[in-house]
Amino acid sequence: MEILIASSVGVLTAAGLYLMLRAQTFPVILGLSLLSYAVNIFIFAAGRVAPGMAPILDPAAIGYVDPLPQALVLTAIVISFGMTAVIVIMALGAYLNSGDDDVDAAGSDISGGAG
Amino acid sequence: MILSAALSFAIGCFALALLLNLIRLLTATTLPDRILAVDTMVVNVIALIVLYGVKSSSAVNFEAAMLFAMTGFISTVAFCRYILRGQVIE
Amino acid sequence: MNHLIIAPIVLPAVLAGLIVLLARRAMLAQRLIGAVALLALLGLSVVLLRQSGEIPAQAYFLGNWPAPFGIVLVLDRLSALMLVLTAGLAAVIWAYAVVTGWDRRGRHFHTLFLFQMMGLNGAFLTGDAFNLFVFFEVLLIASYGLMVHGGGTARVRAGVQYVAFNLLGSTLFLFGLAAIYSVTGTLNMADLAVKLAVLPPGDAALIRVAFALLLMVFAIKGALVPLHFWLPGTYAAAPGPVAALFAVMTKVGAYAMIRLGTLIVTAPATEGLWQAYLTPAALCTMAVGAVGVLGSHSLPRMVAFAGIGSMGVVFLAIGAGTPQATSAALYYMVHSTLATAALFLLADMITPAQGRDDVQGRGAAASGVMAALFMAAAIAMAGMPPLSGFVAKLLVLDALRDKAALMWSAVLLASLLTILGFARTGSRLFWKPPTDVSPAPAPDNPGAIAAVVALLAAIVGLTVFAGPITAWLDMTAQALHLPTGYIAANALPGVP
Amino acid sequence: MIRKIFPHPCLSALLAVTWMLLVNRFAIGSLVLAAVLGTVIPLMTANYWPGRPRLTRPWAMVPYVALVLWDVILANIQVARIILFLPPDQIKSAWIVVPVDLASAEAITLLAGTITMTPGTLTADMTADGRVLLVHALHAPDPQAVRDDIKSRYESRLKRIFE
Amino acid sequence: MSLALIAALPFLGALLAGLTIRFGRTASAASAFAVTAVALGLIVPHIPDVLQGKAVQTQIVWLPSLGMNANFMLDGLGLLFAILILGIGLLIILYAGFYLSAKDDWGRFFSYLMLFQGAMLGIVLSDNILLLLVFWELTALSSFLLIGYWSHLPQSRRGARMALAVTGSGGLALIAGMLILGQVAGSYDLSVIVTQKATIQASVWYLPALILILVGAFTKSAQFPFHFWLPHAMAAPTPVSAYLHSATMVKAGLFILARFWPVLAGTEAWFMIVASTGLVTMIWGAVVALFKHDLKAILAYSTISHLGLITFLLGLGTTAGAVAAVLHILCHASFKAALFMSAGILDHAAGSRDMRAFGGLRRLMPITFGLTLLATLSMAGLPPLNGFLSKEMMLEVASHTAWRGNTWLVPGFATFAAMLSVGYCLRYVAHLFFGPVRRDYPAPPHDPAFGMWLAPALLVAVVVVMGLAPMTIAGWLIDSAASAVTGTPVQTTIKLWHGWQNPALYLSALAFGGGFVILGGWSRLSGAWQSLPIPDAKQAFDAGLGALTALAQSVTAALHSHSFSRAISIATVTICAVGLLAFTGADHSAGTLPATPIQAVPAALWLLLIATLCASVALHRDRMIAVLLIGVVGLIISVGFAYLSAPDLALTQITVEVVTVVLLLLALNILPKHSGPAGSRARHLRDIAVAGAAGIGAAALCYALMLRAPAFAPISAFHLAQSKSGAGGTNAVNTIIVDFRGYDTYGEIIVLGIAALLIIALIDGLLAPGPARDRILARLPHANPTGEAHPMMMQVATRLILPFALMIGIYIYLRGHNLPGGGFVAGLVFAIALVMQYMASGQEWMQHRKRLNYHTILGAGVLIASATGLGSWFAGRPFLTSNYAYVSLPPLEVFELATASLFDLGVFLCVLGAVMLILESLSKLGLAARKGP
Amino acid sequence: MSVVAELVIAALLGVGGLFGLIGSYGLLRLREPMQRLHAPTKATTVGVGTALIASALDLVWVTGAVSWHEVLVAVFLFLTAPLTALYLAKAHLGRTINRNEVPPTGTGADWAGFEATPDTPKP
Ligand code: NA
Ligand code: NA
Repeated sequence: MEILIASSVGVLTAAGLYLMLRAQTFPVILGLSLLSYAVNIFIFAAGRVAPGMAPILDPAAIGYVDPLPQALVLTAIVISFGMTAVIVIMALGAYLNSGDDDVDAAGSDISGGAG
Repeated sequence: MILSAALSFAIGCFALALLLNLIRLLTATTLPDRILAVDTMVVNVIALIVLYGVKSSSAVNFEAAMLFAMTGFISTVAFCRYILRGQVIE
Repeated sequence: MNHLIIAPIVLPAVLAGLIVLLARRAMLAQRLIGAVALLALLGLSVVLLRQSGEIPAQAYFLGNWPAPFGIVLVLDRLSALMLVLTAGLAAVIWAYAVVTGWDRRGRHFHTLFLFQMMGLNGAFLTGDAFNLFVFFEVLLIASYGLMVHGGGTARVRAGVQYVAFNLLGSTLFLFGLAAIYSVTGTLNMADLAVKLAVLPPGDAALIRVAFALLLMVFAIKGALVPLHFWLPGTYAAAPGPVAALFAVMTKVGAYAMIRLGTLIVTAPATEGLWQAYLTPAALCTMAVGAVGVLGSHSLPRMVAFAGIGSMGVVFLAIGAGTPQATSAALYYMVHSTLATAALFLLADMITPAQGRDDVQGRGAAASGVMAALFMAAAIAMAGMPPLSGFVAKLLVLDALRDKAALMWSAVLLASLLTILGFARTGSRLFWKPPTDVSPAPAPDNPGAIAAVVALLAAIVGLTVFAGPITAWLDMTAQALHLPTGYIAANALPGVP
Repeated sequence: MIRKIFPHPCLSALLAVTWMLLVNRFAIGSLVLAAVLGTVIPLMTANYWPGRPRLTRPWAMVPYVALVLWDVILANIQVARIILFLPPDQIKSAWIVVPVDLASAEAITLLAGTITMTPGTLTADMTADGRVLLVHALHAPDPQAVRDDIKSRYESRLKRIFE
Repeated sequence: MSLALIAALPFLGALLAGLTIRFGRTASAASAFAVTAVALGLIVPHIPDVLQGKAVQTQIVWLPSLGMNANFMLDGLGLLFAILILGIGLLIILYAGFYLSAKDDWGRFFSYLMLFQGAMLGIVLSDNILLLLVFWELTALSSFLLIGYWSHLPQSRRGARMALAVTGSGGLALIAGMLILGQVAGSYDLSVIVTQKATIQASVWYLPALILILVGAFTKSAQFPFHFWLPHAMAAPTPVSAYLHSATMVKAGLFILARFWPVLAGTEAWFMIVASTGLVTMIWGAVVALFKHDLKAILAYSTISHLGLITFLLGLGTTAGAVAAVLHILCHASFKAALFMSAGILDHAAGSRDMRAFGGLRRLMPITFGLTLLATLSMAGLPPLNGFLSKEMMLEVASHTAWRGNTWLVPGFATFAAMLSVGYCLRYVAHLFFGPVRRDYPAPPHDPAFGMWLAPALLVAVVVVMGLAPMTIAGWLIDSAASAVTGTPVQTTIKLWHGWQNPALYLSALAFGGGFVILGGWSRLSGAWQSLPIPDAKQAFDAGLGALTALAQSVTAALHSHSFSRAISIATVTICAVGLLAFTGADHSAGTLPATPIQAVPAALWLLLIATLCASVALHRDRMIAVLLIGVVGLIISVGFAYLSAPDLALTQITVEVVTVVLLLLALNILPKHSGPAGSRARHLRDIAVAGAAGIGAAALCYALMLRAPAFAPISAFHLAQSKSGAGGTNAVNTIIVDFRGYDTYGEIIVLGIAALLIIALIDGLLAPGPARDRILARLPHANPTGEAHPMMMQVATRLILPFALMIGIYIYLRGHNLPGGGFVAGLVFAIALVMQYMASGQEWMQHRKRLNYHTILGAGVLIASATGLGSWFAGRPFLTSNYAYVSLPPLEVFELATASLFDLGVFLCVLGAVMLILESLSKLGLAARKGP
Repeated sequence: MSVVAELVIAALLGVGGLFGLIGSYGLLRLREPMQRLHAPTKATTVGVGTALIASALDLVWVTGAVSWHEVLVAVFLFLTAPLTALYLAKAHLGRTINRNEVPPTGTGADWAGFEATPDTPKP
């Protein structure tokens, strides 16, 4: 089980980064989404997981899933939603302003400067 | 005994169904077909959640099932609207 | 409990909420609320600064939950210092934005500005590692908004990179925090220090990875090479006053490094962990900054690189890890924040329309007053006497005397390149006769000039009162390096 | 007045019942809340539901639903058989045009939905006014029969409920 | 009067000069003059003490922890320099009053001049070497301003920058040297340092400190090979040249040599470096001076030569050498300042500084001729002028000096230098004033007004009188200065005639004879000189600096090419490397927790996830498919959360997912539908490697953590224990969110709110006139929208679905505290329900029926959350302290009222408002595109 | 739990699983896009519905309390399935099916899915 979760985190991270490295607006956004999935699972897993635990207080429970990482993941999900929305609109703005979908090479650095 | 066998059978069926959906999703040639595959996937997932609830005798995931149904519906409509109209909200 | 501690966070949030609710379209009301907020924040920060000198550290237990179970705010000298720096800087920059009309060039400037204050203050006050993340996000998202305030192709495109890079940083932050929680079972920073001291050796490697990740996060915020690539484009493209406010944003990274670094530095597992990476990276940062100052074609970019270079010096001092070096780092931080901000405001005034073009070849674009102000700010930034840059540089050099040969030559060479760069730009900007394509110099805006003068006055004050200020900072640094007061304020169960 | 407080009384009742089902536990408090929600939510959403559909025989709904459910079960087996055993080239799909005599939008929608839920057929489109439905049949060697079946089995019953 | 005040006076003068310009040019000059005079006058009362060998001190604490204090000291050396600075300063101001034209900005000029004066005075009065450094760098800055005074001239700007570059770098070396010195001596106070000779010279840091300090001194004093900046500084107005580049600033380096003479001199290294450099500079400066044509260039190179002379004398490390050096400092200041002023007069009167344009001015400008002649002859070392005294002393000292056992080398070179000096002096006078009167002067030559020649005349008077009565005029000053330099009381006898047995006399005569020979053969020598391939230092410097700048530019551009993907790659690799290093730096014990056995369903989900991820990477270029696949990924993760008993996460994940999908689709409608190929095969491989490394790192860390038993009981044990009794809820996740860590949630909803505002602002900006708006309007609508916008069936169905969806939202909100759910999910459910309604009926339709503005909802959410938090203040509790009570209200059963629920309501409103604002404004953008221009 | 009840639930579960599988299988097997639309909208829905009923019954027999949540989920799925199908069919009609294959309405009006929307000029 642990190996499944860990490898999922790894593949999500790798896929997210690979998409980010495409350096075009939309893949970057999707890559960031994947990264945020990866980290959400990672946080959750950091509380050590086991199926069959009780999520709600219950006298009959044999044990609980650590609630704190879950709360942290919830916070992280919300924040990353806000951030995704922002970068989506920014990407739109960049595309509409420049007509260019690339995130790379936003304007050249090299210009004359003699005198 | 027979119940748990039937349960395992049902869970296996829906899990297999999910994999079939995935194959459909990846091999489809048209967008509506892919959306259909995902929509079916959501329904199968709901089944899985429900069956897992039976298995673990817990009712805690029924809200999740409810929301899966709701969100699955809405994203399918959104995807179709995107294909048809471009603008999801007009 | 001292409710004033939460005020720097809630006050801007409530006032910003009020603007959204009531004054969305009324610029005058927005400005009025903004003025009230910034003055109140300045006053609050000063009061808290005075209090921080009386008690080593005061905790504010949010929700009345004991530490480490709830979230704690901790006011100590360091956080108070950052509050005052932020509030002072923000007040000046806000005034600048109002008198220059920057606040009218897009929607929600005042709201975003207040939320930015909330984020910064929250980050400086929190005693909880995850809460630090949350307030990093608050200040970042507000900064995204401010960065693209006013729109424009270059700005928005740079904005995408800025946001994407920082989102990567935020993700990394979460990885690090989760790993820390997984190993130690706590998020409270003081509790972390206590638990790290008795961490089983078998966990050492994992906790080191976790803190190494956090170091990288703070390095991104602080523009430590090679994680600085987001900064030049962002700062150069941001509206002038926003870039000036961002001068304090890189310091958030440095602040977090000092705050957490001094708490974990004595633990066996993490001893010397950050320092090992900081020193070489800081040397590179200084080099990249200095070379960038000499090699930039536009004024805002040049200032951005000067800012990177100054962060290099700060990180070098933090990396030394002694109380004296920390004190020097703090002085340098305050100084470079003010100097960077002043230069960004000047850059905004000098190249108001197309700040991103090659302004150096264009010839005199500004008046004598501007030239004088620019010169003063550049002197401060380059670390030349008689302004605080020189004092700061001496303090850092003195603190780094154990490795004098390398450190001193690095710092001094970087200074030289910076001086050359500013001299080159300054002489071209202000001395070269105007050419046909030069825009007519913009008429001086007395309010804007007053804002720059205020920052320079603070720099002068920092110089003249260097004695008492450094004495205060020395005490701050000592408290940081022996954080018993900080830990005691958290009243952790089972910890004396 | 009452019309204002309860723009859609049936909806209100339905909501209250649903609330009780959601809470899944009978208590006075829940009932009070159900009543409150049954009142408030239709008020909140009244703007989004202009007009009030006329239900002349609401009780006729019950047998109709039962009929549909039964058809769903029966015909599903049929579809399963087609999927499993009928060679794909022998499946004779057909487009069927179904003119509709229903007046209210709610009734037409219900008919269209029923057609989709009952196996073998699926409402694919309709005219803008809803007077003609475009139905796709999975395997209909005799399209005419399918149309007649739809009209007699479902449309007539809906007509009775709504008109 | 306090020394600090005296040191501060010129700065006050700088301010005054800048302010009084409002009252006219004269007022500005007069204020500068007056302040200088006052400062000089204030020095006078201290003279008796200084002459008695008592140093006058003023101490002001500034930065004690660093040892940097405003400590001032006036001793003999300081006095000599102070008198030079202020005395010549007075004359320069006087002269400048006539030299400057009406077009010049007098206020700026005198401000800068006084700024410089203050810096210079500060150097010589500093007791604290850190303070000295402050003033030192200030002289560099003020001279930068003064050289660049005529900023419209490119040579001024370049000269200023060059001076700053050279002296600035020297200054940095000096800082390092001084710091080392201070560290070794244990104090930064001169008065302490000078007592530490033995310690300092025994330290291993002696040589580095010495070299660094010498670099500082040599750059400032234009010693070979750092001399090249000085001729280019001549672009400055002549009064500046006279003041800075002959009398004062260039002597600052010599001042440093003299200041640290007691502790640094006397070693082999000192002698070898300082004396040799001085000698070489002396000769090189004289050679170049001989062949220059520009008056100021000649004077500049002669200054270099004379500075070399003084350096040489100080380098000897003997008392006699020190005395000679001090004497020559004074002499050189007097005749060289006079010469610069006369050069300025010539420039003014005859309109050129090119020697070849002159000749025969003897009769046309008799006063100038007289002054120049006397000053030049003094420079040549002709008795009875003061230059003779010091040159004689130099030759005397040189004749006793052996260089590595060689007894003729130093005297020989010294005499040779003296000969060259005589040569250029004779040429200077001869070529300017003698010969036939010409007809082609650039302007009709004439003597200047009285005021303009008054200042040089006074200096020439000093030259003459001091030569005749050296002891009376300057003996006291030389003695006290030399005493201060050597640290021992010195009683010199300076006289014109030392008797026939004095070897210097013969050397001097030899020099004069040689000088005349040089004058005679000048044209031939000049021809030979011009044909020599002498590298031009200025060109080399320019090329060097240019290359440095170009290098900086290309390095900066190459490093920061805006390449986002490269930045991300570098960051990722760095992070992975640092993480790995951190891991290997300490022990790690493998985890001991038993691994949970893998079951079929999670395995199937895992397979599904991995396959979908691979597909989404492989197919990502079709963006719509990518969104679909990412949606599936989110779905699987939600199921995973549900499976792992985290229903709250599952609910949140799935609801956020659908909103995100809608958001992405809205954006994709405007963005390109396909991604272009990103780069070469090599780049793909690189990206795969980078991403793969990060993935492996993340997976490994995750795996290691999961199997490792926690070292301490996690704080969540408290949360579980207190959830019901302390926070009044059975859903610990929810009680953490709204209570234990409600403050995090507070921050989180603020983030969401800011996101909404930011997006509104951005979209507003995009719809404002500009390229973005043009592009939106010019954009073709969606390929071809088909069908009706709002199918009737959907419209009707949503009438029924909406109320139920809202009720589910309310249900989820209400139960959140005890069961999975809560304000956040509820807000999203509401938002999703509204989105459904928007999709069914369209924005316009909704606009007319919307009851509440989303802005209002958002603002209310923030305020309610804040107010709930603040409410606890009234109970004397900290922000966000919750309270709950069980309320009994018959006939209802007992139910719970918790303030945390109110906070959750704030969360709910915030989420709803923010999400709807975001989606609404984004769809506005798309509709604008649809409507077209 | 009575054997009968167990058998009933087991049967429901088996049938539900089968229908779910058949629906997804049909998605792969059927050739034409419109045919594929039939499989999941029905078979799968029935499959899930059956599973839900089984779950509800199971809870009744295990705990004795009636659970209506399953019913609500099922109702929701039944309510939305026709809409999903309609939209997917429209997507096919609009994007993948040649309009000649579709019979005319027989009245003057065209199918809504083929109507040009008045506010949008077709390029
Ligand atoms: Na900065
Ligand atoms: Na900075």
